[in-house]
Amino acid sequence: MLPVFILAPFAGSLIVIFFPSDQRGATAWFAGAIALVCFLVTAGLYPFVASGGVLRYQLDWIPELGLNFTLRMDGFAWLFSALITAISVLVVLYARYYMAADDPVPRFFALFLAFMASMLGVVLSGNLILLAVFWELTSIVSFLLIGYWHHNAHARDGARIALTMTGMGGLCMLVGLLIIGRIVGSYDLDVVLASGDAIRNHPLYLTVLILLLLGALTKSAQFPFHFWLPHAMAAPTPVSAYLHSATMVKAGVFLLARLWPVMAGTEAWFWIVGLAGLTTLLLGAYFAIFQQDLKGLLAYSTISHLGLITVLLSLGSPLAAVAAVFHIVNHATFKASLFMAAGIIDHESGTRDMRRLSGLFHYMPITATLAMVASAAMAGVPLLNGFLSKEMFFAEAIETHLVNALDTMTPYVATIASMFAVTYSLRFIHGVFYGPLPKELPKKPHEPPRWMRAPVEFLVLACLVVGIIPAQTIGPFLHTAVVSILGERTPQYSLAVWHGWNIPLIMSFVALSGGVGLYFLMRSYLATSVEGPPVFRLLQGQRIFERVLVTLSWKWARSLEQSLGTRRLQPQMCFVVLLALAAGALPLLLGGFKLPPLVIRGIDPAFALLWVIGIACAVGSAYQAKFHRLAALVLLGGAGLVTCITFVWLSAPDLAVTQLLVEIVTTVLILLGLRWLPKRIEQAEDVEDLPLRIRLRRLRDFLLAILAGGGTMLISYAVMTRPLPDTIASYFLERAYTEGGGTNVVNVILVDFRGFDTLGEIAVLCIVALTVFALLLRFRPQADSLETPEQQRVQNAFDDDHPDRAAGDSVAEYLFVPSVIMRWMFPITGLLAAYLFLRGHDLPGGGFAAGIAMSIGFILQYMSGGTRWVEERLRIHPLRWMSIGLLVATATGAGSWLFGYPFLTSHAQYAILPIVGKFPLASAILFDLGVFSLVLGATVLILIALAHQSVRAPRAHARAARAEKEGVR
Amino acid sequence: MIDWLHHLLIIPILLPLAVGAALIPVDERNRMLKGLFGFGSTLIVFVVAMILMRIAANAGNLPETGIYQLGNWPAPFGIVLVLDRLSAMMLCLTAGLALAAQVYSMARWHTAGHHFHSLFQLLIAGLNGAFLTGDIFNLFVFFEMMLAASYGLLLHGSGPMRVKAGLHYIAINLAASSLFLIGVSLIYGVTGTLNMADLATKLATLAPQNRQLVETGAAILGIAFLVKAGMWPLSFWLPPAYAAATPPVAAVFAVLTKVGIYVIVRLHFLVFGATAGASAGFGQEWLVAGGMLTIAFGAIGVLASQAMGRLAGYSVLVSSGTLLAAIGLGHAGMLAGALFYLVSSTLTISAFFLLIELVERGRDAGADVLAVTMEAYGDFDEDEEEEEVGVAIPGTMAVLGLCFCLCAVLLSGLPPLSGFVAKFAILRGLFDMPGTDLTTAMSAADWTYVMLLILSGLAAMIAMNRIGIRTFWASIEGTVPRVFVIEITPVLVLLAACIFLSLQAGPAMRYMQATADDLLNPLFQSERVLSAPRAGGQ
Amino acid sequence: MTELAITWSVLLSQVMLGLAMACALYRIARGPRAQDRILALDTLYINAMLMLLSFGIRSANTIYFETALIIALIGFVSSIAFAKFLMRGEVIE
Amino acid sequence: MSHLTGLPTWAAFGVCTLLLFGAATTLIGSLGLLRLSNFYERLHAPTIATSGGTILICVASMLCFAVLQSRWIFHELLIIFFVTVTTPVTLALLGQAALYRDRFEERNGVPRKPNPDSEKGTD
Amino acid sequence: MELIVSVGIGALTASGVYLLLRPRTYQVIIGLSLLSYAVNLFIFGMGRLRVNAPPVLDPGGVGDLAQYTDPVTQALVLTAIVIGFAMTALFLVVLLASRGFTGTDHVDGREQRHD
Amino acid sequence: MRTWFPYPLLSTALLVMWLLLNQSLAPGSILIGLVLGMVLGWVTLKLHPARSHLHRVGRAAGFALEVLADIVRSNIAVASIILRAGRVPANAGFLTVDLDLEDENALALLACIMTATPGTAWLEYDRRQKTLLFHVLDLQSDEVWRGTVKRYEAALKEIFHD
Repeated sequence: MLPVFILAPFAGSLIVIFFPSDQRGATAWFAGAIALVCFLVTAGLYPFVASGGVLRYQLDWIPELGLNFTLRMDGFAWLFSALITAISVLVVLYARYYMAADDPVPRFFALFLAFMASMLGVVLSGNLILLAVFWELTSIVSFLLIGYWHHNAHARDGARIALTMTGMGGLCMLVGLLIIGRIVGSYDLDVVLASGDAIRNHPLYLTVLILLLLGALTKSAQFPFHFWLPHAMAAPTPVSAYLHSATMVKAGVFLLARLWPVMAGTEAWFWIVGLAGLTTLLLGAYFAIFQQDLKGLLAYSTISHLGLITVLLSLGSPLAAVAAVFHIVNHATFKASLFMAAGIIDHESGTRDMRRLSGLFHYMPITATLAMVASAAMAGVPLLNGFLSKEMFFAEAIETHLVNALDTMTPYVATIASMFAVTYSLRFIHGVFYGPLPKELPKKPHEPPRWMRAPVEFLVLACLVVGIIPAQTIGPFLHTAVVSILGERTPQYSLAVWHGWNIPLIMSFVALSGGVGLYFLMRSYLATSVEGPPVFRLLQGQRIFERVLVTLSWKWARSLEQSLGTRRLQPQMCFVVLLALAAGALPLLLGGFKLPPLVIRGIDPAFALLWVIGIACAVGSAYQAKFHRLAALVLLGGAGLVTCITFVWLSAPDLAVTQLLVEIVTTVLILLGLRWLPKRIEQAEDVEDLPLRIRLRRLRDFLLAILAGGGTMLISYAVMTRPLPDTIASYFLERAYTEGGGTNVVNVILVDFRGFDTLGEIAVLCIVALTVFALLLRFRPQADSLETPEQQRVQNAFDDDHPDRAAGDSVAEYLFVPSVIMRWMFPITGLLAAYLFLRGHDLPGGGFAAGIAMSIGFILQYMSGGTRWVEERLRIHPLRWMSIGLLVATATGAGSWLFGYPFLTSHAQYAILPIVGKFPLASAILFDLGVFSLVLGATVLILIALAHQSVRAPRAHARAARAEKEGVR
Repeated sequence: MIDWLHHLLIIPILLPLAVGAALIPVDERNRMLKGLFGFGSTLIVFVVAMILMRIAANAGNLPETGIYQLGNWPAPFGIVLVLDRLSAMMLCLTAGLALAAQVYSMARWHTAGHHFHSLFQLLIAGLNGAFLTGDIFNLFVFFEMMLAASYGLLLHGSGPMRVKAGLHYIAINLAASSLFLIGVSLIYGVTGTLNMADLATKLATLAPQNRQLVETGAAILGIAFLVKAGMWPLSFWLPPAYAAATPPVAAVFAVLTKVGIYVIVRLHFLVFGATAGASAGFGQEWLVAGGMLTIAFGAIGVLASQAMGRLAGYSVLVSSGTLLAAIGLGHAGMLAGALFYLVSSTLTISAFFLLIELVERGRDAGADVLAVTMEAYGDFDEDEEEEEVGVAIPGTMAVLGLCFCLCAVLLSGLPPLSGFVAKFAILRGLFDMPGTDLTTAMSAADWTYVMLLILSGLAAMIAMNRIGIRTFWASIEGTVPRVFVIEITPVLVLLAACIFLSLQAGPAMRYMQATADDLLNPLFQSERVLSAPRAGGQ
Repeated sequence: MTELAITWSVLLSQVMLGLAMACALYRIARGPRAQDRILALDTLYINAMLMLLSFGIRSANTIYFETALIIALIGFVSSIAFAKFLMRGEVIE
Repeated sequence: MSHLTGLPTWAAFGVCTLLLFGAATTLIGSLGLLRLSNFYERLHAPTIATSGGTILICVASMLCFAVLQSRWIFHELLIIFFVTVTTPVTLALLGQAALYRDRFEERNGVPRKPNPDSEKGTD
Repeated sequence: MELIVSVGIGALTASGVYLLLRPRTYQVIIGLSLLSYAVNLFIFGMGRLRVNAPPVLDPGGVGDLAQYTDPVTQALVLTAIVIGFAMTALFLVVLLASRGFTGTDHVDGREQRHD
Repeated sequence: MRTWFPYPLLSTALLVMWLLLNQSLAPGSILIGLVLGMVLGWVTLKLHPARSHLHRVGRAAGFALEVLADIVRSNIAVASIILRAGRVPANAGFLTVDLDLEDENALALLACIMTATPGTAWLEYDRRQKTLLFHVLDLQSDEVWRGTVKRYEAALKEIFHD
């Protein structure tokens, strides 16, 4: 039966949201029906619960982690369920009339039902974590409910503060619950409840306690977390009535009560909970007096009453716990009715400001009467339920629980707070309903519709009945609840109106008379004063909280983000280098690594000379890169050349060939790009003139560079002078010819042993080419590099100035002889590419080298003839080549599937062809063909896409100029 | 039949590769066609990934099914693909995200530039390759493939923001790639192998000096991965780049950082696991420190973000930090939770990235600035006329709002969705460490981690709350955005996946637990890779 | 004897070629004008090619020939790219 | 260098001489880069390397391998041929670029572009 | 031999890293190229250096394996060269695009006051 | 034949190059060389390089020797100039010469020869006025250098017969 409590409202919520928004009645009926069903089910379950049974339901969620969907209903949970469901039925009924016709009610009721479900979940959870889940759900849904009228700034702020506070508390509570789970070894509530001693004696008890209290106290709006609650009043009144009577805020005290057997009774508990409770009790009541907003008054009164319950729970005596539970119920009844009454007043008169309201008894006598009874219950007037629980509270307050100052103070504080309660209750009644007839109300007040008042009537009746014959009405239910909390510790108590003349009665009397007196003393002040209590008015919790939140979560966060982070590249690079240095150095330093001895013997002078040149190139390139770009590029070429010779020297011709080819293409590429960079003229840069910061930065970078260079040097030296371990290379050497079918082991590795790498690598090339192509299609050169280069302009001008020269003669002449040679080079590079390709498997070369070589042939044509010239003659489809290349390579690899082998299994054989003779027929050749095609396509595409910018730019330039001219006209 | 299943393992790499290649020459005017083919390919990959996950969950640990020897060369000589629960899970996740992003892109974003679908397919191929490969150099190749495609996709649509962010992104990652190469080659130079499993077996037997060199290599390699994973202070490029990317691209990028994490998980547990001798647990404390700093920085960034895109970017950091620290703390119980968190947070952030653009479509930029400044100075219009009649929310906004709420709940780890389950699982793993006494079993680092986890959730809650209120509740002059069904559906599907994950948390967690157990048993794993038989019975 | 002679003469010629490269480098570094640098780069390429040939002789292996051939065949491409850049301001029009 | 021991003395002598002369020629050519005073003069320097140096060293290489492998090896001819063919492209382009730049900046006393107007104008 | 190569690697790395940390995009791309040379040599060096070892098998027979150079690192370098080339091209185009959009060749897309 | 080999000379040259590269005269190599020559010939056709016809191949051989001798001579001359450069100021200068040569390929060849002989550098050829501007390192007498160029030109004209 238990899942009904959760499922029905949630499902109802999902259904209701799809109701048309003008169907206020139907929506309310539906929601009400669901609430009613829940209530009836609760009622039906009473006999079982009353007999001491505990209803359980369990559904596996994450059994491994001990988190299950466990529902559990004992007396206490039952009492709460009954309260929640009953009040929700009433609130739905009330809201049906309260909500305006234009309000999007489906959303309201959907959220309402969801909230009810979450709240039921909290009280019915049989698993601590599940409880936390529902706990946070109530926070989230209440956020949406409070912000229902989200076009109002107050509603938004109220909702946000509520969520921030309760959510924060909930997260802390979760940690507390997790620790409890760890201590106990289970999250199951029964197990937890049975292991109170283990928890209380655990060293982490205080941590757990504080974390749990952070959850409970924020939720219950206890000092100093109380301030979210008055702001939550921005919600529609039915929501307030619901949230502040039976649910939400009660969740906090529910948790305290639920875990009371486990957590209570220690000194820490007493101090923390008691102090928070007492402060809240007093301050809440005091603040309530000075509110001008009806709902504000009720809100602070709620805070105060919750403080009262908290104090009761803090005392640690079973009898106090009984009183707490009792007061929970009582408070729910009178507070719900009061909120509804306030809502009616607001609804009918158009304002909630008590300075403007008076004499409403005249217009709405029934409502007034009802409100008066409920207020009296709130004030603790005898014969009403509030009185009973308050008497119990007084009785407990004067008992001595622990000998300390707090305990001594309790009765006095209780009396004073009670006095304040009388004052604000009286103010609520007297100020609003009596006095002169109101003037200038937005609406002319009258009695509300019959059924809008019905819930209030019902609740007030309950106050009365319980107040008069408690033992017969609430008694059994209360007993069931109390037994389920206290078990064997359940004390003897009597629910009676009259306990004889005793101290509590005197305290009540003092409070009553004092409160009445206080009200009449302050009456005139309150009638005109501004909102909020004197002195404390300046100390607005919400304001402070907002400020703190804004400071912490916005201002500080922003400045922290800016100081901890950066959006500039250089510092980021710096960090990468630094961390890499640290990562490289630390293991060696910490491990006490010993550097290998320096071996100077056997140095080839020519090689040394070569590297002197290489290093000079590298350093020179670094030095020149800022102002002499061309020089830097030339020097870079030099460094590349030295690298290439080194590869040859160290027996790696394949690398040398590839490096060389790539080098050439890269140079052309960067030169193509150089045209679009801004002119950079060397300023007379005097090092002395530079600010210190710059010089320091350069020094730092220089040092980092030296460290990085030194580091790689040392590591590479250390590894290179070490004997070669048993590597996988020997496997390749053994099998390259016999199984891979090629004598060039490097190439066999590339196309066979590790062909998959090559496939990935050409895919990278393909991707980059596509990216470059796509990006350049959207390329917008900067205005100053848009026009043709200066040289061309001068040369074109020269041609134009001389009548016998056609445009473009200069360039034609310039390239006349070179282009003849360059044109003939095209077939020759083609042949070279074919040569490199075909010999690849046995000798240095291969598809990649061939592809690059061929693409250089193409570039040569572009350089000699220009883009248009070439493209008029050769139809180039680099995209197609790339696609085909990649597909051929993939398909070759997949071909081995046909023979039942894994991808890329190569089949190598030397076929004997007529005339040609022995010919290598490895499937790897086909793979290499794919590589060739792709590399050719990609390289050509990249270079040509860049080259095309020069053709596009003048057009763009002309367009821009034309547009400008038209704009001027 | 067995054979067919066997080749299935490479489909997630090959199919996108082939489709991506085939789509290149197709005219850009047929974008829809390209998109459909791309979608079909991803769908197949997704199905295959599902099947693989089933295989991995049931019989995946047999060398006959989970190991694919490319070119029929046995490990450690050839390249092998290794299927286990972790890689299968990552494949599924990637394919799922990719599907969503792809559908989303077809509404409008794929028209922002050329070759979107090809690049997208190639990105998937790269990602899947990185997840499957068991060879560190091959990992480099796939890393580069994935990165190259991500560069292309980040720049998709061009524009100053993207290009600026892209420049930083590319520069940093190129530097990181150099580190990657140095690290890999150093490891090879000392151990003579490139296969991860083989490395794991070799490490224990190395001489101390050699082992230190391997550690150096691994540490340098680690920096390369951490750059990708977004650890502070290597991650400043990330939020701008992710915020600048087009939404479908950003959605897939959410999984990109996870590749870094994935590799760290892989190598950390395989190579520096229990069998590593003196190197066991190498670098853990650094991961913990870095991870925590990353969480803190991410959370601060989340709070400080004005724009949702940046917020999402910082959320990525939070998620990375959480995972890094969880890995570093190295408690066996946490690992399963961390893996669950990985999946959940990736799905969430993806959904959020997709959602952001839809939400922001109808917004007025000026109103934003005003709202921000008002908030910054704590000013509120106290005297605003209160009108206590609700305003109906247009259907589109309602759906967007709902999605946003779900995202907020997921990001901040609030119950009941998977974000919460994940955090709970991590925390529970942390608290449930062996050791009789909780106070001594947990170190200061553990407690700090707990605190950061909670605080980061709180930061996300506050920030999402703030931005959500500003967007959905306080928008002064917003027009209802035009949203296509194929744009909102992916968001809903991703969020539904999160919800599903929350509901099915039990089975999911069992899977994660099994995954974690696999990871913690490196010996078994390397045995499995190295003993796989060759096809053709050799 | 022959071995020694060959060893030394190869070494000597390599050193000479190295010095030749150094001369080219000097011109690259000093300029003064861009065309000087490019001219020197071209020289550097040729010198490197000769160095490779001498290395081929030294190691008695023809496998290094291709590298030299490639320099001879397409090494000039980068030089003319530079030259064209100087003359026309862009490499491909 | 064990492979080279297979060379007969006469061949070794020839190879050495050719090689040394080739390298020396190249060095002289490159020295020209240092010692010649302006760009146009320096333009001649590399041609020594491309013609003299290349030919000598290539012949040395041919001789060496022809003797070593006992068959005619001519592929160095390709190098000679290609170097000869490609050098003018570079040098002519560079020379022209220099000419242009110098004319533009009016320095180094370069001849002006033969102006068609001035000649044809008298017709 | 090892000494020279490692010094060379160190110098290339240092120059490359210094340029990586500079503010102009062109400096960065030159730096990346230098760094990639250094990395290629580094990878190559990890297979140990061998002068005059035949890199190509004799089809007749494998013979002594120890006389060959390590082909694995060479294969790795080849892959690295290709990828490095691709990335240089990409970075170049991106820096051009950045320059086109922002009007400056500063890496951050806007001029700082100094550098 | 023309359809198969649009540039017979080119195809032959490619075949020779292929054989030299492969260092083999095996039928297989020749076949592949022929095929490549053919295919590359077709591709080259698209670029329309100017055709030339060689006549008098024997004259060409003689001319080649002549040039070779010039190269050797000028190598020595230039080398001595460089070595003396410190002491003796170089006597360099620009020269122009009118050329009648029309054939593009012949002109290119002339450029190659002039560049290959150190001491002369081909600088600028004005196609309209058919004048060549070249630079000479050792400008002893204008006429001698002009004569040399004219000599080459005459030989080339003979060979190419235009």
